[in-house]
Amino acid sequence: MAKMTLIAAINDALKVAMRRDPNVLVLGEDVGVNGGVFRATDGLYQEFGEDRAIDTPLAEAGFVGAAMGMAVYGLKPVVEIQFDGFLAPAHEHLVNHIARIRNRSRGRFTCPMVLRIPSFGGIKALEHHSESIESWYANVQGLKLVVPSNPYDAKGLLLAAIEDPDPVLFLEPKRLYRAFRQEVPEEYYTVPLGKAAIAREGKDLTVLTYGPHVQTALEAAERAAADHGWQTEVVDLRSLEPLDLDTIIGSVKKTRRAVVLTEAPRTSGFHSELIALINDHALEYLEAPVARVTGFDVPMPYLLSEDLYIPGVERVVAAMTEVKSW
Amino acid sequence: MAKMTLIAAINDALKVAMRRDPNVLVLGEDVGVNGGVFRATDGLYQEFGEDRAIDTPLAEAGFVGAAMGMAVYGLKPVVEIQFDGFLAPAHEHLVNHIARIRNRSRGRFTCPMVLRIPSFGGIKALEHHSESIESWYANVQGLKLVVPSNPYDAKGLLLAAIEDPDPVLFLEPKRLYRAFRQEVPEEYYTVPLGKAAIAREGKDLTVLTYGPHVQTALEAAERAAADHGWQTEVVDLRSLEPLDLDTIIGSVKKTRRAVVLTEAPRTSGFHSELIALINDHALEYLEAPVARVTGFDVPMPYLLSEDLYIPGVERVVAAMTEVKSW
Amino acid sequence: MATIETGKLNMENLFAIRRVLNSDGTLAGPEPNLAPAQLKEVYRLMVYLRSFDQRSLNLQRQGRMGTFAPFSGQEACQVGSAYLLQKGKDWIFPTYRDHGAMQVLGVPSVNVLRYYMGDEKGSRVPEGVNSFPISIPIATQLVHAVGVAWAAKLKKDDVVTVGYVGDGGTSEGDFHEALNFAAVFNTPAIIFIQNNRYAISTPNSKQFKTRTIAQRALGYDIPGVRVDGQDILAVLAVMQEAIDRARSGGGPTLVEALTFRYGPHTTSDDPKRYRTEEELVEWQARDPIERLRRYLVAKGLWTDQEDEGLWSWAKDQVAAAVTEAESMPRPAVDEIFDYVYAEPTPELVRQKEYLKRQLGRQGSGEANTHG
Amino acid sequence: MATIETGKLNMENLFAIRRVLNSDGTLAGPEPNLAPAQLKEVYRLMVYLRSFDQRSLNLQRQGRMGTFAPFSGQEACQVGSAYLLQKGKDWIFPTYRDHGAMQVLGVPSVNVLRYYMGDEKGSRVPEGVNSFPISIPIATQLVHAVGVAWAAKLKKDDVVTVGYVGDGGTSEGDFHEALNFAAVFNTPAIIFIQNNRYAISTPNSKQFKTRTIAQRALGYDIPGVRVDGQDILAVLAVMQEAIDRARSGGGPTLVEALTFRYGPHTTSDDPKRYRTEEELVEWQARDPIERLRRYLVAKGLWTDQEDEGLWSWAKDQVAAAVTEAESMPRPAVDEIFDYVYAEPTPELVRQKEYLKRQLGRQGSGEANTHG
Ligand SMILES: Cc1ncc(C[n+]2csc(CCOP(=O)(O)OP(=O)(O)O)c2C)c(N)n1
Ligand SMILES: Cc1ncc(C[n+]2csc(CCOP(=O)(O)OP(=O)(O)O)c2C)c(N)n1
Ligand SMILES: [Mg+2]
Ligand SMILES: [Mg+2]
Repeated sequence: MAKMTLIAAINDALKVAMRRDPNVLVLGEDVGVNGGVFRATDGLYQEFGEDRAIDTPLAEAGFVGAAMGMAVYGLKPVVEIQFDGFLAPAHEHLVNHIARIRNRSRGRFTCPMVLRIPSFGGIKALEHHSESIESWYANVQGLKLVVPSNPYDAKGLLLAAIEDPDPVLFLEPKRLYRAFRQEVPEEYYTVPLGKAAIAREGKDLTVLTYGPHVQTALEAAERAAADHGWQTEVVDLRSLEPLDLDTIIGSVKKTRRAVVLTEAPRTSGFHSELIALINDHALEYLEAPVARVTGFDVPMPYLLSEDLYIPGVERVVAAMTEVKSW
Repeated sequence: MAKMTLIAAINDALKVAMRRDPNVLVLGEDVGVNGGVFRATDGLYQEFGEDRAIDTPLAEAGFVGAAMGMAVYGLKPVVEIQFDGFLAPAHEHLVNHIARIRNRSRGRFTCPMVLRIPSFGGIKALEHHSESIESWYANVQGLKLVVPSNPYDAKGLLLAAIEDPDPVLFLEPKRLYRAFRQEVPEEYYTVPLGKAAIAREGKDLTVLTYGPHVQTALEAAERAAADHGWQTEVVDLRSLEPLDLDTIIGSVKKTRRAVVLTEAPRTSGFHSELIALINDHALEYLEAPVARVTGFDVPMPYLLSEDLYIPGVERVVAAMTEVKSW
Repeated sequence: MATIETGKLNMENLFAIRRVLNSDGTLAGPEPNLAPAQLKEVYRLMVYLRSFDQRSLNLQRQGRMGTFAPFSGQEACQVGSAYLLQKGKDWIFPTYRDHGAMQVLGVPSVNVLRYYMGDEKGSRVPEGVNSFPISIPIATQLVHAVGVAWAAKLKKDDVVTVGYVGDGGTSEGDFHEALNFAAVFNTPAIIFIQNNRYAISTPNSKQFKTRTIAQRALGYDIPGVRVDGQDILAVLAVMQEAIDRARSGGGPTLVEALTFRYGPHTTSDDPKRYRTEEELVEWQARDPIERLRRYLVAKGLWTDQEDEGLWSWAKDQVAAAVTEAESMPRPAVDEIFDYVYAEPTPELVRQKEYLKRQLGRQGSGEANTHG
Repeated sequence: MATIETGKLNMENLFAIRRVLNSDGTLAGPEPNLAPAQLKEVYRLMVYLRSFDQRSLNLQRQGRMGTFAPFSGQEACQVGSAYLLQKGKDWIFPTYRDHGAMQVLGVPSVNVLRYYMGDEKGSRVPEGVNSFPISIPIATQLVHAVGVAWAAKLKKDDVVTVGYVGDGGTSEGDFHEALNFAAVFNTPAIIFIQNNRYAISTPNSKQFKTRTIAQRALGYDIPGVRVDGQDILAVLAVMQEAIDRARSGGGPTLVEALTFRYGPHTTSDDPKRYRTEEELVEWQARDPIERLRRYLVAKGLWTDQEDEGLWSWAKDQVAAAVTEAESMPRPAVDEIFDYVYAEPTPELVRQKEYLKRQLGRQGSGEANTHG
């Protein structure tokens, strides 16, 4: 075991995957010689050569669509989208082809590929570098949607995504890339897609969240415990599609009070679906309306105002207080 | 007053708008000489000439992005996207520029334009011609989202959208284009964006819906009245962004039972937001969980199976029964 | 000054139209090096496809099929672009109008019929037939064609791919991105443009400013060529060169075939709104089937009886396919759920159960009886 | 055969690099027809921009500004592409690296500084200055440049627009769509490519197969030209022709300026990972500012004292702008809500109230104190 940052764990996962399967390759903008703008693919070009760590021309529709062709032909492309805001040019290939080729061809053609997408805010970057796109793609069928929250899961989930027979959007919490280290096995292991994790156990209320927000939720839980003695259960969804409904509903039925936490724009966000699922499966258990802590219905602000947008611990604690004091 | 179909009302709205404002023009694929594949722009080329009814090259990013430039410069482009599935190539311009130019420039540049998009299923068309995309764009800020359900509203809402200072996605229920006629004034009038309509009054339960599904809801309400004597209130949202929360919550508080009806894929759909809003503002009034009648989490099936996907009257009545018999 | 010099280039000469047969079937140049058997084979294929296309149009008019995109008039392109490919090895990436090429490569007519009747199983091409399903989003399939060619190259397979696109499709960004990737990675992908002069109602003159599309090749430093798309022998000659180039590591080729669709864009279209009867008649006079027939007859390879026989054989073949297609059962309810993922998610299982309960309640199930 | 002939074209000759001054400042051709005042003016602008760029880099290093994209080395392109435009009439569509051209057109330095400090108000350019805000999504702004040019043409305004893009940006579909629309509708839009040889780390050789980008113009039947991007007099000459052509109804021009960025792609980039020191030194020897200085001195239009004076003036000017920028207040909380729509929706009003309540509770508001 070695202590790794989240970005190191991703880099390690890619190396492990490429060593065990010659069909795995990475492609995208600056992923080769430069090792990626976040260095996620650092060293791959040197170890695996230019045919497996491929610098492409600057055209997302081009390399995402071409990667689909590669996947159908039998390769296992792991595409890096440089930043969340730049998936947009490939939107058509994603929703009209990659998500559909299996269904369209009734299983004759499949598209096992992974799109790694540094996502969400928190690094004070320029516009289009801090987006929350999960709400759209959770509504697109045929894609899986995975969001790790720590180095161990990042490696295990990425390896599971590469193994998966279907296309996976792998949303990486960029603000956690170098935030902390964790013990991560050097060998191959997977964390199954579709299983949530109880990041913290509790009986008084539940926070449903994922990715970078898990850290915020844990801090808020600490504070709530210290200030109010509340035992908060934090559910780290890890994968939004497939979704671990049993764990979600189980926790809500246990605590009877829930907060959903994301930084996606509020209207029609994935958090809305979580509330709808609670409505469908556990409404009668609720002691209070589910509180949602989300981003606002505005474009992610430039860096001086970024912290106004991203839900911080205070906003989460306020929501906890709401559901507890209803 | 003349009796018009929905498509005739849209054609009429375009003519009225173009006659009163020389800056209004239509552009897109086959909207000129051919009058559009649904004939929505029929006669515009003849009356207003090739500079105001413009046949563009086959490139959605190109003409949607160019239309944004036109709008910023002071024209009022009304773009036709030939079918819902073909907005995808313009997704980047829509979410990264059209929706943001006002906010990005702090009001210096604005983008008053309308994208007319024949939407939803029901005409047994080929793949990509029957999509429900509202769930994605309701999560995109800076865009307005309007969905008429009848000829009178179609004309009034389209004229209001053309008048609006912000970009509007105008989702036309293509299966209603020629489904029925309605009295529609020949002159200029608008139906305000952001105001829902009570399509049918009732006290026993509420159906929240929009666009083509309003017809389904009304039929279901008839049947429920006949079979069970239930008085169903049908709320036609008309505009999803801005949304008429007061009417929605008012109706739910009155009936205490609600069904949300769309044909969008179920997971993370706009209907989920409606449920979340009820959770936020009226949970304690509910006698039963909100029932959602939606499309399935599958790509819209080819025509032989289309009816399996689109919620019919039976599915709506079944949901009504659920919320009534809870 | 550069900006002036470039204007001097005469692209129509630079990309002179390749032709082997004149409209009347006489030789425009040297004899093609195709065996009589091959000449008859491609003739047979064109006749079969014409019959298939016409019958399909009728089926749609009779309400026995959904919206249909006919290719009549473009048979030389459909057959010529796919005939020389190695079945089970090379790949094609068709549009809604290339179901002729699909059948040439080995996709059964029944698949095409079921597709247009509205059954996804039609898009499930048999194992061993390397045709992508019909792609409707314009020009997207070109990028897939380059991706598969690229993958094959990386795997050291000497596979060739053909991506189909229309004149209108060349305006999409994907056309550019596909050509650029093909050029940069020197992939064995052939971009085959059928320039039938219209994109639905939009004529070439509103689609691009240039007199040729082939000249776009100059912007990528790849070979480009224009060919008479009504002359199957010319299309075959051009494809042979492109396929040889691709297979031998020479990379991509951009082919512009000049052709015309006799019918509507699709069965929902009315061509009278945007093109003249004269134009149609003019093109029918260059009919690819009639042209080759005359050549074969002149060479003493073909007789009128044989021709009659072939047309009625084709009619019967198509009829048999139609019977088979119409005898197939409606898609089962499960089908719409079972292919979204390799393993249906728990949520999809719940949704399928719900729908089946519903249909049960509704007896025969209002939903899936019509259509 | 067409496919061979086209190979014969020598694009590097066809699109010979336009040059007025040699690297050493001596004349490569005829005297430019620019008044001494203009020559000094563009020199002054380049010096100012170099100072601005260098100071901005330092601010970022000191944590007083966010991620910054420097253009040092590309001043001849920045000034030469915008200098001849009519302020208040013509439009530019800059990328993150074209804040030099923005300032030449009249965007205050303070706006650029505030933008990179993370304040949207920086993107609110003053009325009368027709510069779009910086566009980060690659190549998208070209389509907007064509759209505005098209609108102006429809309104009979003799406006010219300039869309900026880099070598990497030419690979995006939008590059193709913009050129095709510009050609088909003959819009007065100039597509100005700064080919600085790299897209972040990706060299031209991995971006496209051709030896020039200008030759893409052949695919659209529009004028294309290559110019020495380190020679401002050449850039001015080429832009004068393109502007005259556009304004007189002659339509679009594709300009490829060969240049080089001395610094990193942005302050988060480390060029040592993908380019050699030699390459940098080689390009610095062609420095656009030094080149023009030598020419001015040789012509007796410029002295060393004047030069020293200019550099210190520039330093002071920039310092003043920085002081002003840093003295500006943080954006108010309301700002992030008030410009999404002309009228905030009821939902946005609720969200703003919620946030203000929250910040109130949190006292000074943890949120908006740092950064
Ligand atoms: C991205 C996209 N936009 C629009 C359409 C609608 N559409 C279908 S076919 C067509 C015209 C295609 O013309 P062309 O490329 O010349 O091919 P042809 O139909 O003539 O064979 C259009 C606009 C589509 N299928 N995909
Ligand atoms: C659509 C999109 N994809 C990716 C990026 C990330 N990105 C920013 S700059 C850049 C390279 C641009 O290179 P080039 O076009 O040559 O311009 P230069 O930076 O050299 O001036 C990339 C890939 C982006 N901004 N937009
Ligand atoms: Mg065509
Ligand atoms: Mg560059």
